[in-house]
Amino acid sequence: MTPLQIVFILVALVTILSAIFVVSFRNIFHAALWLIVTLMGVAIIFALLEASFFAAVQILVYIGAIAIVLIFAIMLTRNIMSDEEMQINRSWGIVLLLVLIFAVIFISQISSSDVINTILIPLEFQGQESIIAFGEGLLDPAGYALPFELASLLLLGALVGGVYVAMDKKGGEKK
Amino acid sequence: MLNQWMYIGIFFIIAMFLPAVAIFLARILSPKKPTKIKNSVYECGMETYNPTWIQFKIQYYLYGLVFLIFDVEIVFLFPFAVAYGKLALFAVVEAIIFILILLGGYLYVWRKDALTWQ
Amino acid sequence: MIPLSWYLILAAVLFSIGMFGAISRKNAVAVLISIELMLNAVNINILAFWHYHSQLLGYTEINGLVFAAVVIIAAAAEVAIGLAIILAVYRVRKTVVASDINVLKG
Amino acid sequence: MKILEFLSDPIIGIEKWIVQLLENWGVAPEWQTFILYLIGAAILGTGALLFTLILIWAERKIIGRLQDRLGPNRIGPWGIFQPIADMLKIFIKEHIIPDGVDPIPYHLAPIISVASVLLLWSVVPFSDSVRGSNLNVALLFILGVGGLGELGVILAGWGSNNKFSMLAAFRASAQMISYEVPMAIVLLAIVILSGSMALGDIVKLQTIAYIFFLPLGAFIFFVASIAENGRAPFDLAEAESELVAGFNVEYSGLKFGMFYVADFLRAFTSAVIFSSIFLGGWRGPGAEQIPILGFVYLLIKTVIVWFLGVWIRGSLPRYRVDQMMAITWKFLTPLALALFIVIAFVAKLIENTNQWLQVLIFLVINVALFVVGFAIVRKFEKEKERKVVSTKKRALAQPTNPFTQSETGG
Repeated sequence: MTPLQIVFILVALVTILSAIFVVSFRNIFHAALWLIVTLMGVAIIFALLEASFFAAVQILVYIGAIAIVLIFAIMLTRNIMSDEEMQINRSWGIVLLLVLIFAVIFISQISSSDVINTILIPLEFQGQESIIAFGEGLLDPAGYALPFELASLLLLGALVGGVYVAMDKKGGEKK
Repeated sequence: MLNQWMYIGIFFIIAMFLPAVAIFLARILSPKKPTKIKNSVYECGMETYNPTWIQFKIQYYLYGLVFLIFDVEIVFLFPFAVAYGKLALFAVVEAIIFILILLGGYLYVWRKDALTWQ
Repeated sequence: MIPLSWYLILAAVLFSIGMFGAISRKNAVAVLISIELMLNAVNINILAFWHYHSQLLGYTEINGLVFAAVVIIAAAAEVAIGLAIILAVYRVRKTVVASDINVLKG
Repeated sequence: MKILEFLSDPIIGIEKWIVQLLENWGVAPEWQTFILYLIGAAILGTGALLFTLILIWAERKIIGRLQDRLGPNRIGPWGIFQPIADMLKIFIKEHIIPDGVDPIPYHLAPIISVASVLLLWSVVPFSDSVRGSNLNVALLFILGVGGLGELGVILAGWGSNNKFSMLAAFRASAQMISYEVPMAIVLLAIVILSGSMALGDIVKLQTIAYIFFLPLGAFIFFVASIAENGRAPFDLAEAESELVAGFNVEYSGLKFGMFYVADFLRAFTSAVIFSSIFLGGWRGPGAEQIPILGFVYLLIKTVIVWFLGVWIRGSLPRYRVDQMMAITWKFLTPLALALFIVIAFVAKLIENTNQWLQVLIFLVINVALFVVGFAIVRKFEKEKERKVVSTKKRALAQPTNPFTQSETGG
């Protein structure tokens, strides 16, 4: 066990535990808070994978934006579902069983393969090297320029659609 | 790179640890004499009614939404900006188109008055 | 130092937890949160394989990075639209329970 | 000679001495770095927290002078021991925990608030050789840590079981997220100039400080950072007349003290970051040969920027909430976007020209954009005024009865 492995196991345990809290807590606000812990754990995993850019993006976009927007939405739809009420469907037992089977298949398949047991060694990339490569690939007309522009269209759709759907219509009851 | 992140990690733990220790010490040192009035919620000097966790207006969500979209957009322009020195003019134009597409959405949101605090 | 399979197992577990939440939670916002968990698990997988490939090739492999970026963009768009729909439904029907939203049912 | 060498760069000297010591004890190289980082982080964190005491004193004194008061003047010469007395008082004050708080968010909020500020210090370069971490995505990290600050505010508001703090927390977080957008766009323009997101590289590359390239960007960044810190004239979240005292009403004792510390330290920290990004951080004559000078330059630049912030805080009246939102969404963000687009386009065209010519062109662009932006805003404001005046029905102040209204947030 190297120190790095111990760090990984600790982070993974925290991530999984908080993910379990996320899906099992009655109070939806607390579930959102545990989601933030999970996202933080995933950010550390990204840092361990040396995807620095995505570790920072995880903190910036997921924790700084998505989680905050989720909390806003939770505040806007509160006190309709009281916390005492059952938070999960009646058939949750079957779902749990199915998911467990799914997970067992996944994990047994993963651990049986040889390729996948490669040890990941630290990459030798220094400084901005990998981000520059990423940026070049993203804007290269022969590479990913089209998906990049399409992503912008997707965001445009999300912006316009989200605002259109969420806004109070004129003449509607003003809350 | 891992070293840099290790420093950040250590710093994060210390940054959480220092205020926690200070508060813990203060808890030990400070007197504890709670009374019912003292512990009541500070609202207008009256008993509050209805639960605190009420709904808020939709405006907050609209700001959050616009912020979220812009944030994601800007974040993926950062690799472009870093690689700027190695890109051709054509790639720069592409990035500008990327922004201009979103600017259309921004104008729409502006016209709909979603950005005005009501 | 860490085997590739550890990352994949973590991603699989996270994905399963997220799937459980997405199928079984009643609250529509909670369903969205669970979907976020699943997307995160996907991203762990993508970036783990990105690291593996870059390690084999010796230079930065960009396909993995672009895929991860697309996942994050999709997640942001999904949250924005999903929450807007939930809020709009809530305004009309006063409910966020996913199974009660059945106006479109034939 | 040895003494001089040590004095010119004391921190590296101490570091070498510790490494020597650890080597003699037979510690493995990885653990040496770990211990060094631990010591460095602990000293920097504690130092920053203790430094806040001086900041609080200085700020109170300056604000006092600006408002024609004396400021603290009782304890010690010029009242310099006032913050220490305050600290002792706040340390032994009772922690009142109101009924019905949500315990985990309530107790976590002050800690997260302080941590979100302290974390920023981990990427600041103090001199050519001394810096925390030359993280290659430092700018994104700075923005992301700002998000943690929002989280602290929301946790405090939610946890306190108080409608006013909840309201204030949501206002504050809406304000913070809104002002993050122009800030991020300006940083994007900076990255175009520097070609690197690491703060260490950005400082090192500034043979000409970036404020000369992007004065408009610096202006936007400065305004946005004041607003993000929630200081006057953008201190809506603490508007006493509307929201009692902001999201931290229910906090007392050192828990309140932590919010206070975070507030004062955040102002100084954003001044440090501003001077690193725009004013060239530790750069100055002779700073590369004698690293200790770098600290001095950084400190001088930071204090100037910080003083500007305090000055603004002491002299400007507070904005209304709708004005504040309009400033960021209808003025700063479009302006920053226009700036970025023009810079991205022009910088490619004049890539190979002389640096001074570049500075000149950029300056002209900035000034032109600023003038055009202001002219457009002025025009719209006038039109709006004309509309208000021309309608026969004047807008009257009509106080509605608060008791008949249903409880909806403001």
